[in-house]
Amino acid sequence: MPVNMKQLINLVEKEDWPFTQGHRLCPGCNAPMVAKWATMTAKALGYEPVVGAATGCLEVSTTIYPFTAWNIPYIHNAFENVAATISGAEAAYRSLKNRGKLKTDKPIKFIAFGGDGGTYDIGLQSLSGAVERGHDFLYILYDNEGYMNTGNQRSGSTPPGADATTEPVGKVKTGKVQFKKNIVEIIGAHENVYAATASTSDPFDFMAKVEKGLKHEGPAFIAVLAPCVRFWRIPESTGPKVTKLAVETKYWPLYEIDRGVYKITRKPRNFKPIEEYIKSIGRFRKALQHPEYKEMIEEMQKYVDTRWERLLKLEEVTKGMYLR
Amino acid sequence: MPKYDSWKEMPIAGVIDKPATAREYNTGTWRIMRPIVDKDACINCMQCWLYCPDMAINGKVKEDGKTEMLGFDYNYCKGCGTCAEVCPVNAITMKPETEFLK
Amino acid sequence: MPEKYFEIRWHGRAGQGAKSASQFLTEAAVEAGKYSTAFPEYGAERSGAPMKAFNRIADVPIRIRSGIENPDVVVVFDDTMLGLPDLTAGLTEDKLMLVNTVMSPEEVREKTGFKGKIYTIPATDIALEEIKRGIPNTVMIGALVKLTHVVPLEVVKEKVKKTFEKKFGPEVVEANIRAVERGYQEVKGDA
Amino acid sequence: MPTKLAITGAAAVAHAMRQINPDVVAAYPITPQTPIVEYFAQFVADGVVDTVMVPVESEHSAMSAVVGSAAAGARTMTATAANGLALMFEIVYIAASMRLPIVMPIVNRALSGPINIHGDHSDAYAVRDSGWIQLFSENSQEAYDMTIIATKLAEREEVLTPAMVNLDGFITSHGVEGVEILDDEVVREFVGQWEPKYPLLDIDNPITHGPLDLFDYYFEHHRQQQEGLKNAYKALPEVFAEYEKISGRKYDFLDLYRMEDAEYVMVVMNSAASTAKYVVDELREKGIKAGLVKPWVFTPFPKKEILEALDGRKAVMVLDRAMSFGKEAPLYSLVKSALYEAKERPMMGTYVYGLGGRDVTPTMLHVPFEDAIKGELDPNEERYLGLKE
Repeated sequence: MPVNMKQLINLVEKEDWPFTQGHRLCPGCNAPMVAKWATMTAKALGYEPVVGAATGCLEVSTTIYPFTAWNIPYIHNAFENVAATISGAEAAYRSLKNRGKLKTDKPIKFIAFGGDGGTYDIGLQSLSGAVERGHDFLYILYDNEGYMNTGNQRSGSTPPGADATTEPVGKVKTGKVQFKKNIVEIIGAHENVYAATASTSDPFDFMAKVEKGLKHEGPAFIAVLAPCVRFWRIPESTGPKVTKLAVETKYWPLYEIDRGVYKITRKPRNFKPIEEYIKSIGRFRKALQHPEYKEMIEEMQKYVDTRWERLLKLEEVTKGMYLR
Repeated sequence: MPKYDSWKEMPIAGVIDKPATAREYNTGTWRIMRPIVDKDACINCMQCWLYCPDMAINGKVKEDGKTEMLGFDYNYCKGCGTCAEVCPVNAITMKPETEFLK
Repeated sequence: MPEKYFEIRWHGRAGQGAKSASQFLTEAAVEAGKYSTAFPEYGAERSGAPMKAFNRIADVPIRIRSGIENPDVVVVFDDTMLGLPDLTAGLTEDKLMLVNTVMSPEEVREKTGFKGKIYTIPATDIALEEIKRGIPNTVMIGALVKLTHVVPLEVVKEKVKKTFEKKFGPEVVEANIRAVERGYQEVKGDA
Repeated sequence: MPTKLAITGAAAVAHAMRQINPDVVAAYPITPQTPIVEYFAQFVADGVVDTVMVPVESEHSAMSAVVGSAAAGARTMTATAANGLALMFEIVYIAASMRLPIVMPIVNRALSGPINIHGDHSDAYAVRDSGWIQLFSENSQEAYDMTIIATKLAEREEVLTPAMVNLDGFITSHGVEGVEILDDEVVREFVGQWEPKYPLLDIDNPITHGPLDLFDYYFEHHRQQQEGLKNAYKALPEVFAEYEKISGRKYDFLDLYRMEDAEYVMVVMNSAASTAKYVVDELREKGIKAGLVKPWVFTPFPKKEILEALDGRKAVMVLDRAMSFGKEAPLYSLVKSALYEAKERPMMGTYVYGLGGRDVTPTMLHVPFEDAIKGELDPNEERYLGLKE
């Protein structure tokens, strides 16, 4: 049974929020939603979450010395190494437990949070290494498609045409031209892993995946589309609304790769054109004014259609074929 | 939250040796729009509670097993309006803080 | 002057076991209550490239950590290397050279031009007969011990036993002890 | 009873690690440190130790993982060399700032480039300001001893500072010599158990490690780090004395060799000091009052001890196995600075030697003494031993 609302409210009433008030993320930021849902789920399932964070908005704004918004053990080391850091903590847990040096018998679960910069780009090696080694941890990527902590620089996750200060839209350029790196398939290809996408528009789908990830003995990875309201140039209140559109336009399909087995977890009945999604986000406004961007949107539409068809086929082909 | 006057008093390593100390920092002061709930319209579905990025909405499970939305914690609410946006019955409205200056 | 160390320089091809032989000798020397160091000269060599290894043995702690320029003994693991000028570098006429070869000492002298004492031993052949593998190490050590007395023969045999017993069992130990003994007995010189 | 084994320096360090019995080792191989990791991995594979070994995919992750592990409350070790240390660099600082008593043998090797795998001290100097304790060892015995000493020192509550144990690449790490290995129980009792102050895994007392530390407190935390190093300086004689009790081997900040009446003093670290001792003996035979100072401890730098050892000598020649491009060589500049307060300042000379593993012969080490005896030292001229001039 996946966690439900009552369980979560009961948990907070009884044990307090694992991730608490007073953090200094922007109003309407989607990152704290991800942190809150993930840690609550772990707690509601009876686990003791120990959290690691990569340098980024979530880290900077929740632990401004001497203030911490974490009600559970937390560690930050650097930008590119949260997976390695948490793999060390997990190794310590196994060792101390074996040697009878732990003060608790409660089951500890390790959760690492990273933004897209710390995951797609500078932290990819560390993440790949930790996943390959099979540490028992859940890595949660809050993907806001850019280095938002430092003011909207481009990342390997930034979509084509999204204005970014290090690859801006200009007179002769429509901004970034590369599509997003397919991070879930990259991590999913490690095979011993539970990997999934999620969206802030669908907390229960996300929390069900958190549960699967925590219960999977070994590494798990969830990429959550989590807008930065500020640099996406969208109204503060509309993060989840926009990510809903991302799902409905196939821009961000919700699926999982469980040890090689594909499963689409949400199949919208009617799809909307990707242009609708792009037009809902201010970050694309400049590119949209560019005559050449029209072609890019068409390409993106083709891409998301093909990817969706591919996912459906992968779901069919891989059914029951667990690799590990 | 202790305010340290000397390096000799502080825990070493930058460790924050107590949990959840951020509660002593009131982010409610950032707010320019205030959410107001119409409890008659509210169906206590708790979507606002679930989404609130600042854990600034209180809720409980009543003895009859039903959930109840208990209002806002204005010490922390930054006024982003996500609660109003996700409310399925439009029971939450955002009002300018200036209206509450008295 | 400070105490002089007894210095050995080994020449072989990477992978032939000269480094292991030099290490074994130091292990035996330490076992015999002496001070000793063994260290190879590393480049980026792959199997087959000429390489060097060194030993110092003394009754006092070994201080010098540099490579050996004026050895008391040069040990050559592979007679195909005999033309190399490195072999005789710094080796004065009052010192000696030990070569693993089926050639006679005279032939070695011809190839190397070395005027000091030359000793030969067909260590690879003996190893093939005794150990059934062409690893000349233990034969060479037997020969070296005969010529230099740096470590007592008994200690070497004891060390062979310790080294090979656990990993390879009594048959290998016996074969290697025979190899040491034959090296000791069959080494021959021209002077 | 201690046993004498003829083993490499790498094996000696691995044996120390085995006896220290860390909870976690996370490491990545790099020449010439590799055999340390290999020996230790074999101990794990054979069940000789039940340490959890994390075979990471890079040195960066090695240092990151040991930070995670030590913060979790586990006794944690790693080892590296040169370019590996350079790749760790960012996290090396973080480990010190997080006050995690990680012990890390460094098998000293030249920092590229061009690439070179042999011994010099450019790697150790590169992290001299990182906040780690830095111990140096002349040979395999000292590398073994220092690894055990470092563990005890780093974990002391008033110290809580990570420690590096330096040994020269190949010369020490791959050379075989006799090393006296203490009994396992003796070492285990000596290092005891580490009681971490802020273990991350204490879920009943949740704490935050590694917060954002801005201008209002960062300075104070660094002042605390400085105190940790000062405390290490104070604790070292005590730890050395305790170690002497179990081993019979006496350590100090400085290894003073034939220094009682020495007039011409060479200052040099690690394995070259061994050859230099031989040279000092040779000079003494000739009636020259030569002596040697070998720092065992580089950080915290034993400034006072250096001053005491060198004040009033005729000449001091400092040898560095690295260059500081555009500046005076690291050890030289520190020794020179220590002598600012000397009552009778000696003549000074600065020599760079042995870069990229260039062999250091007795002949070479005679040169600085000869220069000094001839009165030809120049404190402002960096000279090179064994360079193709």
